[in-house]
Amino acid sequence: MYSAMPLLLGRADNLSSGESHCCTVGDPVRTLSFMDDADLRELFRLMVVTRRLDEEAVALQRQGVLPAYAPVRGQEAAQIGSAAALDRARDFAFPTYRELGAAVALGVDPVAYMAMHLNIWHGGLYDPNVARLAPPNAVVGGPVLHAVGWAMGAKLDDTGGAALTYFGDGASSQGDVHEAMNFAGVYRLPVVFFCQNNGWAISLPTGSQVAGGSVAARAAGYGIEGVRVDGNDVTAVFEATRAALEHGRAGGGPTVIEAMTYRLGPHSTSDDPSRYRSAEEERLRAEQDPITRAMRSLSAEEIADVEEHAADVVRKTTAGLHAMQPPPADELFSFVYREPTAALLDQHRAWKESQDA
Amino acid sequence: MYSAMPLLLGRADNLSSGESHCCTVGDPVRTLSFMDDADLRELFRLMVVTRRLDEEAVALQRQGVLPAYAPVRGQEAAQIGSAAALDRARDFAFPTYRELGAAVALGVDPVAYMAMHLNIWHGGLYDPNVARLAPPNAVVGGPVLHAVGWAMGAKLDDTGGAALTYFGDGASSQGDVHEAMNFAGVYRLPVVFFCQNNGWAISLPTGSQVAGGSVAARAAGYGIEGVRVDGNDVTAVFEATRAALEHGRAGGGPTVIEAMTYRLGPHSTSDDPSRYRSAEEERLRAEQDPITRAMRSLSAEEIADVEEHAADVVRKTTAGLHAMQPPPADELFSFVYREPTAALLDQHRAWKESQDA
Amino acid sequence: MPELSLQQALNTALRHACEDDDRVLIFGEDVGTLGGVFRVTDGLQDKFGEQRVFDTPLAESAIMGMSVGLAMAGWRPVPEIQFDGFSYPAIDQIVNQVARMHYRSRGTLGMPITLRLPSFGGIRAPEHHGESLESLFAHVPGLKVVSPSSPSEGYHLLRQAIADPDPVIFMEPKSRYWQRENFDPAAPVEALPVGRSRVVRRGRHATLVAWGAMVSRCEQVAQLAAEDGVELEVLDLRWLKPIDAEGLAESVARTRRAVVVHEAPLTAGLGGEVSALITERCFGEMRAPVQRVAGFDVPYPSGSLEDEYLPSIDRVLTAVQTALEYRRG
Amino acid sequence: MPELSLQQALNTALRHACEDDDRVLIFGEDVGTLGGVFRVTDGLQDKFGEQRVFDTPLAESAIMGMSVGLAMAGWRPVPEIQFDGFSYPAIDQIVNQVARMHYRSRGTLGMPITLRLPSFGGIRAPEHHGESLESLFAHVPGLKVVSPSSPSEGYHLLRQAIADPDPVIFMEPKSRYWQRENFDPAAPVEALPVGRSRVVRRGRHATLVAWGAMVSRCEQVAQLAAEDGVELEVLDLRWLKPIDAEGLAESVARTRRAVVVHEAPLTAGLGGEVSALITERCFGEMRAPVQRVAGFDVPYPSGSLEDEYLPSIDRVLTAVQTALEYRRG
Ligand SMILES: Cc1ncc(C[n+]2csc(CCOP(=O)(O)OP(=O)(O)O)c2C)c(N)n1
Ligand SMILES: Cc1ncc(C[n+]2csc(CCOP(=O)(O)OP(=O)(O)O)c2C)c(N)n1
Ligand SMILES: [Mg+2]
Ligand SMILES: [Mg+2]
Repeated sequence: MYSAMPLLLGRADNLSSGESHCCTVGDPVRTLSFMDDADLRELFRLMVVTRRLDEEAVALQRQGVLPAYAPVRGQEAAQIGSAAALDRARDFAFPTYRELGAAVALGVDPVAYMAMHLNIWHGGLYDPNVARLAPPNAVVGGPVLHAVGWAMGAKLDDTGGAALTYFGDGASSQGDVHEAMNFAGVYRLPVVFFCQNNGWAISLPTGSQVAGGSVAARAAGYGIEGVRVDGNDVTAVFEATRAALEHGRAGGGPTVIEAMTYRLGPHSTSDDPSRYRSAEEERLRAEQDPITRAMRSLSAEEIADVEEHAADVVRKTTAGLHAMQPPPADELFSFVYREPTAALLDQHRAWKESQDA
Repeated sequence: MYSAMPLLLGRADNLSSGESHCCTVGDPVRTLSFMDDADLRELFRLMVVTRRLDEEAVALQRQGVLPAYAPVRGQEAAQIGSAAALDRARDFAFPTYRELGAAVALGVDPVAYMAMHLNIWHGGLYDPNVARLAPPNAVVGGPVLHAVGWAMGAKLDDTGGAALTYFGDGASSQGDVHEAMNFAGVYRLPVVFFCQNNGWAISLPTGSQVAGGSVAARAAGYGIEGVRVDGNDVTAVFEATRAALEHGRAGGGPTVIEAMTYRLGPHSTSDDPSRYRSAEEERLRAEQDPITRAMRSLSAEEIADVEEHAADVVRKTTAGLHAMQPPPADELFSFVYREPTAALLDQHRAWKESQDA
Repeated sequence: MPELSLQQALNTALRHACEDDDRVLIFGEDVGTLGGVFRVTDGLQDKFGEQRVFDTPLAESAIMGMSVGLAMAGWRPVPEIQFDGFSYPAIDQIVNQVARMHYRSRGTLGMPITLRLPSFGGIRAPEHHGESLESLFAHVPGLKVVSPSSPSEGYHLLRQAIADPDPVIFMEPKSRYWQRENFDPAAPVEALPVGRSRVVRRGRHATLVAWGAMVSRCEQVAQLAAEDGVELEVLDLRWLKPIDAEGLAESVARTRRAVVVHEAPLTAGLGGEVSALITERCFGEMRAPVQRVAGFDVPYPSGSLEDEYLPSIDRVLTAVQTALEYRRG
Repeated sequence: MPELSLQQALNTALRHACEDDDRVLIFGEDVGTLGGVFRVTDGLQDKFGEQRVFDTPLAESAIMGMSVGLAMAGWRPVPEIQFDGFSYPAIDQIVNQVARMHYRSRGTLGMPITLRLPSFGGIRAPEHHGESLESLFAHVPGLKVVSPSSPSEGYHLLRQAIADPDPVIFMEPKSRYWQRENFDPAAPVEALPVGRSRVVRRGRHATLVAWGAMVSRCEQVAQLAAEDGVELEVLDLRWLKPIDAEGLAESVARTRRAVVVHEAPLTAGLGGEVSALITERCFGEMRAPVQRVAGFDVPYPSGSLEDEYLPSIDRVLTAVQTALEYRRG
């Protein structure tokens, strides 16, 4: 487990990669070309792992271990279903700050992922190139353009790779998202614009955010595909994403997928949703909880098995987080440039002297 | 005429306003609620004035009088037709750098307008509040958001006023334009997004600019009205704009109008279109020249009359431009703040001393 | 006399501004129902209605571009951008439009816009939530920039910013939102001109120049230094544009040494400007070059490295010592 | 030896960069068929094809955001933003993404991006076409910033910028595009490290510090001063991040006086940083405070006022005189 490593020093190639620790989490989902029962159960399993990790993260925040956390509760099907459709040999995904489920599906070590919430490192500690998952991005709308550039790069290299970018209903208001859809449309790039419409952007409901009411409906204006799916139905999400990725690979250009789901928790652990939405709304939406739905199709035995596995992952993750040391203070000066500039070396030196003094 | 004024000193309220000099240009178009033959002839007249002024500006640039100029040739119907639909008692228009025709229709003194191209003042010398025309804006996409804010202000004051914002096919790619449409849609504001699709953004043809091929088609994604009109047909443009303004006033929200036209000239006087488009294309598009089209419905006598009027406006404008003095150098320090800061006064003083030394 | 936190003082200032001038509009992401992520606009929508206090969709460029249009229509916009680092998407509207429309229009279109911007670091927040943009803003002709260092300062400076006819960037030191002070916002105060600094503590051995959250840090330093018999003057710059060059010169001409402290990265930070202004005016009197203590030239780090990044009491003390011990070579 | 204009030298550098490294991509508004509004990319699309040299739709944020993704996919993007003033819409991507992705990813995602930015004023262009953004960029950790002052400098610095593994903002002084110089781009040159300044003219009475188009203005000043027996050193800073603090100190330690000249507005301009760096290092040796000659704190004006705005020979000479005549009070 990552946290067993003595120090966080050095470049990320010394650090935890999803590859080497994923076994503790549950195998990263293999690339599925169609979905059979076994696959579906694997997705359920990952969803439950995500839910339990999410609950644990909230608990750890309350205990003061994590300074803050952005719960993913309610969006597990949307994230697992979409990430599971990626071909990890050639695709790449671009998350926001709320994509624990995608990380889990891509086999990222939860400890390396959570390091971000532990205030260890903004981008987490996983290697994005191995995980095929960019570092979490806190600028709403910002990473969407990266997916477009990445897809162009993949197309120029003719790798058959496609990009999938996560964004929220709130993010759909950002100019960058429009520019991204337009660029991807003009160049017909293999990009899946995966919008998790979870009903809220902090306190603003989608109805006051998205003129016209639908992010998927924007696609037609760019001459590209747009689909809405039930974001709480992991199979539907998976199928829509798989189709969109194939469409992109085949030269059909980008697709906007709007996965209709719900943020069951607060925006973050410092948010208080009772200020802007009713308990009644929350209760009603909880009835469509994707985990409850998934559980329904599992036997008691299967559930027990899944929960046991999830509990194991949670235990290890918690232990890992407890064991994790803050980065050595010297890292303050690392990674700014490929090689530090003279000015930075000077500042580092002065800082070190003041430490020793 | 403005240029007869001794100096460009002082605040703009001392300066030329469209109001006081418009008689030399042709009356500003009165607000038309429907269009009869006389009205149509008035629009033709303004179109011809615009064309002749435009030609003169190009000539003046060649003679070295104007440092540079952005020709409007070919877009006269789109601009006159749309601006003529505005109610100058309550509406407001937001131009780019290529809206001579709109300025003419709103009765702006051409000399005050051209002062921008004469490098006198970036925003020209007309009073925007009188002209109901914001200062020309050189940031592609930038002013579109101002129209949204202005429309919200008008709505809060319940004036019945609507905003009309000009932008190009190129500008439609900017994030600001998307954000503007979304905000206007969410708040259901009386804004007309008037896109002059003139086929080109400098060297990029619309086909490589606008994914999906139509700016009007973007409207549906925001749940708002979108129409395409023949931008070379002044009546069609007028009617579409009038309808959109009324729709906005009635609380129906914004409308996107895409006026299909063509930039018959170069992007600017320093541009060389032969590098990116064929003479054949230009010749074909010249056949749809809105001025030729307008002329067809006028008698020889009417044409002679219109041309005489236009020639008169051109003569006066040219004389005005020739007579115009550069602003006093002191103006370098003016208008930065409502009242200059101490630092600015210091800099002004030091500069003056260096002048006197 | 009520005890108010900075957050409450700002909330009160907004309330009073809305009461005094019905052209004041407050808007931004989550400022309505929620009352802002820091609750600075708490209760204002209830009091003034959804027309005067409203939520916007999530787009900072639109928030500022809309402000320009509202100002053109005669309103007095007080937009909020939720966090410092998210003003970057709005920089074009701020620099090319907000700051220039008055100039471009030769004074015919006023831009009385106050952008409220929770700023600076110190609260162990996620990426982009701890930035200091003052040197960017201070460089832009047409903008004014101010940052309060205490609840009473917050109240009065925000009222002054909103009343000002020009665009003001109001940088709220978020790590000080919960700092408390006894003062009566209703009590009349002498109106200071825009751009005036404030001597927070008198001293004679060196001047510490700071703004925002670093003011109280400098006060701590002065306290400690006093125990060693070193009397430090603490100058709260307050206005970062226009900068009070006279106030700086007056202080340093007396103390003959200066240390400027800020959170932003050193290079091209406002400390360079302050250093140059002081040196230009006091070169003859100065006993040591102006010392700068600033954030390092690195991205604002994650929480676990934050204390190392921010100017610490030790680093400021070291700089003071360097200034005091300086001997011309 | 061929005579090349700056514009031709840059064009040649791009051509050679594309030839030497097939991961180099060139894109931006009108850079393809048209060859750029300044013809800096002229002929490159014909030579390298539409995959390597291509036009983008009109959106600067997208141009930079796309660059980030291309770099993540292993390409070496060389985007152009058409004019200085239109980089504001891309500032968020530049500051929050381009400059930080390497840091955020702990060095796993390199960002070898060179943004070519026609910069500065002096050509009587429309609004937003004469801006100097160096102090904004130089403040951002993770960016490097450079501006050439001559055709040969342009060639070599652009090659160096493109070869650099980090993001570089390459500010082309557009008023110098047509300046010519005899030099052979193919001739091997000693590779200088990033951040090294260049003494353009030796002198002993004061150092003029400049970059971009102001370098030749300072050379003119030095020429004139020489006629009066005043020997001015002219230092071309070249790299505006990282800044050559050693080079500055070495020069001013000899001349004991310095004048820094730039086009950007004075307040919070890079002149403050240069002034502070020099003063911190040379206080003891200096005979006068560093003088700053800069644009005024006003928006870049329309053409008819441009000559008054830009640092003139007279204004620089006056500052030199002030420095020479300075007596400690
Ligand atoms: C550019 C930007 N503006 C503001 C914020 C502050 N902020 C963080 S999350 C959020 C709401 C995002 O809503 P949405 O896109 O729907 O995603 P969700 O939180 O629902 O997953 C806001 C306003 C930000 N991170 N980035
Ligand atoms: C934000 C911004 N980027 C780039 C430019 C440079 N530029 C000026 S006009 C233009 C093309 C605009 O095309 P379009 O919107 O179609 O308007 P048109 O020129 O055809 O009227 C460009 C790229 C600019 N003015 N503003
Ligand atoms: Mg959401
Ligand atoms: Mg066009």
